[in-house]
Amino acid sequence: MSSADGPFLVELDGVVRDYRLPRRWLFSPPPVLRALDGVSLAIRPGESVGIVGESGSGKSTLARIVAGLDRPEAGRVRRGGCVQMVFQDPYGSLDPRMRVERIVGEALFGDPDGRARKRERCIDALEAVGLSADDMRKYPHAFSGGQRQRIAIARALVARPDLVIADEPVSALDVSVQAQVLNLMVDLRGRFGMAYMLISHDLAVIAHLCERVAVIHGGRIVEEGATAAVLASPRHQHTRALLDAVLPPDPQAAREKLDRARRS
Amino acid sequence: MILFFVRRLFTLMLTLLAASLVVFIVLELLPGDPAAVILGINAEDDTLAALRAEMGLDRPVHERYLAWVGDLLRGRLGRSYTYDVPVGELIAERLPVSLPLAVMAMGLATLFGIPVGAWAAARRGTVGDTLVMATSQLGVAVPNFWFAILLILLFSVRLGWLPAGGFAGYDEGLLAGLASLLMPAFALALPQAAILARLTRSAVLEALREDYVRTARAKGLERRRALIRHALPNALIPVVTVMGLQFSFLLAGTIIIENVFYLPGIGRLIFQAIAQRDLTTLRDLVVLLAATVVIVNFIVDLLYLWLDPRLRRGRG
Amino acid sequence: MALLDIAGLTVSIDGAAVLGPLSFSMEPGTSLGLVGESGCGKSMTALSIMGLLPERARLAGSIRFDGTELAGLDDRAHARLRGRRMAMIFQEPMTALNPVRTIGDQIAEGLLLHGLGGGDVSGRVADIMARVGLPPARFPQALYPHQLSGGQRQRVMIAIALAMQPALLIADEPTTALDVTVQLDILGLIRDIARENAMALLLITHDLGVVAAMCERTMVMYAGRSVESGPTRAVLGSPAHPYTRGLLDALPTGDRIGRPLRVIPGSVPRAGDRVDACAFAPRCAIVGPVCRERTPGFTDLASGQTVACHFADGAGGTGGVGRTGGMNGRTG
Amino acid sequence: MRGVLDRASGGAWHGGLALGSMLTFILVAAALLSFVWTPFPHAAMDIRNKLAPPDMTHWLGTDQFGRDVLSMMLVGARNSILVAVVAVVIGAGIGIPLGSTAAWRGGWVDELIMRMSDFAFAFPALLSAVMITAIFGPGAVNSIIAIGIFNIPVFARLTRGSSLPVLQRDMILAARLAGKGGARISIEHVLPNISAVLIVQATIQFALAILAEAGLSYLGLGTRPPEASWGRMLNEAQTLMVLAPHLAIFPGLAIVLSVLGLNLLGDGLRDMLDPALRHQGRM
Repeated sequence: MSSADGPFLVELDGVVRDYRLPRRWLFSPPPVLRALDGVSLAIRPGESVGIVGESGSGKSTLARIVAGLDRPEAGRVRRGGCVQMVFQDPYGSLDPRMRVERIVGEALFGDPDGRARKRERCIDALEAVGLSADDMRKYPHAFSGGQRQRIAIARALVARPDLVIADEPVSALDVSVQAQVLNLMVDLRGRFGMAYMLISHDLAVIAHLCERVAVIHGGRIVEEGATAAVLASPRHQHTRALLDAVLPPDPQAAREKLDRARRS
Repeated sequence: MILFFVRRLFTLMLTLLAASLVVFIVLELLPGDPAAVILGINAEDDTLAALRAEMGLDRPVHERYLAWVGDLLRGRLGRSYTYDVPVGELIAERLPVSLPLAVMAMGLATLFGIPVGAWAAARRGTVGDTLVMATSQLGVAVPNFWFAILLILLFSVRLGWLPAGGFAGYDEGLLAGLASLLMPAFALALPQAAILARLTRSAVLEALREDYVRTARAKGLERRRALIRHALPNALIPVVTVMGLQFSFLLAGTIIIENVFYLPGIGRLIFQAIAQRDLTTLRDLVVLLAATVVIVNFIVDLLYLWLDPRLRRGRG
Repeated sequence: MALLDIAGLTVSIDGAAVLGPLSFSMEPGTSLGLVGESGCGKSMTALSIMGLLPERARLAGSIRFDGTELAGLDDRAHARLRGRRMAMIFQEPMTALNPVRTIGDQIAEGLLLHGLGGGDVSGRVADIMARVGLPPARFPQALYPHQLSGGQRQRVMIAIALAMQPALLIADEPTTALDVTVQLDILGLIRDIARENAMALLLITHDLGVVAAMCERTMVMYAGRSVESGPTRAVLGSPAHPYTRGLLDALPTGDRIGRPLRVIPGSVPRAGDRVDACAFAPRCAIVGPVCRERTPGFTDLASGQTVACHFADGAGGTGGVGRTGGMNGRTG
Repeated sequence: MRGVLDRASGGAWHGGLALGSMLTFILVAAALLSFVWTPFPHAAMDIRNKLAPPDMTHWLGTDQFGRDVLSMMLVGARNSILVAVVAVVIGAGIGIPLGSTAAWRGGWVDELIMRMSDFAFAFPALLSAVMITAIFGPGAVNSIIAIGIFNIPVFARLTRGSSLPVLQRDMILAARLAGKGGARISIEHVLPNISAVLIVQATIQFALAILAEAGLSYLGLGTRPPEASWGRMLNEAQTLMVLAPHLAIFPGLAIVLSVLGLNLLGDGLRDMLDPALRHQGRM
């Protein structure tokens, strides 16, 4: 399950994805919403790339295309390795009718390993995210939001992925639990060496985990580069707007930001 | 918005076309030769053949179907075997019974069901609510024909206030005619009113959980006013859907109820057409009923537009 | 006299305590931020004041607003104050407006209800809409909510609240559901409107940056109680409670890339799991035996903070010189 | 106060569930009992004893042929259950796969299945049942088919409607990512999550099927003699209403109590299986 030929794990070239909306007149062509408009992006093995954008920017569509859950209208997608996902909502992403063992084991569907071996791998994955073998028999409702997100990460981990796509993995969690999950993600990368594609609206979260960031706006990548550089000297107007919108927990600085925004 | 209309009209046509096709094919499958039914078992072979030719039964199936649909579209209905009169006349004769019956039943169901359901929702958990819910639970469970029998036992047999059956006609005034439809309409309306009451109650309770009701209350509306002005208009959307479906149940119910009360209506006509294998009549009636249901559902769609601005697309 | 004075407020649902005991007060025209994570009782506090608690909830204690005791007030009397003297903006602009009524109608409703429109309700609505950034030329009153974006709907919500010029404006996570680039516009609008009309602002949020920008005073809540309150500058600048400190430390900031964040272990307790002890004890870094035996009282610090921690006196190195206050220590 | 809270939060339904289970149990027990014991053979006539009011020998009286009403009603219960069970099995067996397919595939498959069910709804169900029995002849088997066919769109629509929100959840993406196909995902993820709704609907359709069977038999299109049927008993009772009202009362009561029991059971199950519905109303 190592990365395939070429230096890139995933390579997107000029990817376009349209969604057809209901037509407004009987014979008029249906209006088209262009979710992705010529996106090119490449992720190397072991690299962490952040995708930042607001709702409707196309970031979730991008995630699905990279994961192979959706096909582009135009452009090329090359994938060389196992891709797994972690989702935003720790309640909707785990089937409430399944025990943890089946939930985590689902990612091994189609894997040639035997039953006992699969079970061992599930336990390993659960232990890697800080849960225990005892939790295998429980249902999701027995866990808190943060623990559920750990289960979701274990599910992604068990298939030994080369790339984990995390779509807003902490935005539904309590502030005090967010840091636990972010730390876990950093820790797992150190131990298993997989690449991350982290999707978020929160630049601070991305800055914490990713060395490279792409800013997506209106279906296009408007700025891309090393995270530190982009944060320090944003070039695109939208990146600046995103940075300006972050309010620091410091009354003086936060008020000045708000005042500036009111005047402009 | 216009698109919405056109689409609905299109599906409406398609449904009617499919309905006519199904009715035609199904009745084609019916064992027995209509000509033989008319002439009886002892008919000579050549008279049979002559009648078959006259009725067009010797033509290929698709030709007969097209001829029938063509006639229907021009408003020409067939001729009843058993009564030997045009089906149109039969219907015209019976409509003054069935139409007021259906309208009265639907009206009664609506006038009772919706206000009672909203009332119960407003008083959720009180004795009144529990009583309404228990009564409606019973109302849903009572077969309308049995309820009709009970009504006859009470009001005709015991009290002698209303006729036990039959239709007096409108010769002695509109009221006298409607009086003989009163019990049948009640019997038809009971289960529908019960269903509407339950549905309205749960739809209102559901709407009460919505954020906008809390917004309204935050503005200073009391519980009851928020219920009437904000929850109810939204709750009516699912209620209207069900009313459209109920109309079709109501039509079916008239077949039974008109039989219980010996009312000379469309429902009884259908029943007799089946019993007497009167194909032309049956075929035309079923398509007409299907058309009525489809048109009522179209009206329901129009009501949607009125109730739910989200369907009126576009700004302004 | 205080505009709002809450004393010993508790709320329970089906016998399980979900809020309190809680005490605080607000002067007219001031701003207070309620901060905390999910389930800590922020929204319950707002709904208690508004009289919009779920039917099954039971309220005890005292809420004095504008000289009127709200606890135990019947719905009719409470409704006369709601909208007129106190208004509320909710989190979800997509669901908080009635989908089948026009926005003009929904803004006017409160005016008509409280008899405030004067002769020209429609003109008044147009004025209010212009004030919240929905100019009549582009936003006719006949629009329906589904024809507006999330930010525009939140402006309508603000217009509804503003219409009757209440003395108290409660905003419950008003920008959480919005995009970050819209957030500043909406926050600024709320702040300016509260200032211009001398309204007291009670802002509920989980975002420390939002309180920092918006509120003079801050109250941090955990498991249904206040753990720390005081001037925002002091609470965020030199947090005295280990929970407040933990929240600030857990925020990912750009200057700590790659290094582990300091975490608060464990998770927020579920409502009803509360015991007579410090609720934060299981997750606390400086926990001692006393924390599991008694609920801490309030300690007033020289910096103006009031802290509910057994180790508030110097233990956290915040520099505040403490004196011990009573169980019912107030802030305000 | 505890009592008031209970009632407001659905406590009253537990009473409903108990009553519903009891009535349903009685219905099933009566049907089973009829296989091994009835007070009299249900088709045995005793002309000398005709139209007898309820007494110690004939607990519920006799009809115009002197047949024992109670015996006929016990056998009628068996008949009602049989018709209803098979009709619901037909409706659910075909409707649930259709609805699942429509929800999963979307597009024209969805459109086609839903238009077909619209179409089935456009025909008044009972009218169509009347037509089917008219064509294929009256009898229990034909009324089962007729009622079953009209259960199909009910289950198809319900399955589709409740599947769609489940399919929107991220757990479905996770399953697709693991390489699972539509049918497998429907069976493993979607159906278990909507089973509560389907079970509740099944009890309601069961009740409706009993009503429909009674209606058809009342019109003389359902179960044929000598099998006993509550609907036909009512038909025969109507002409004798003045002479022997008991003939009209008891079979009707049997229908009402059976349908009531099943509906209460359905409502109770819904409240029990769906915690979200337990606490209705925010105000």
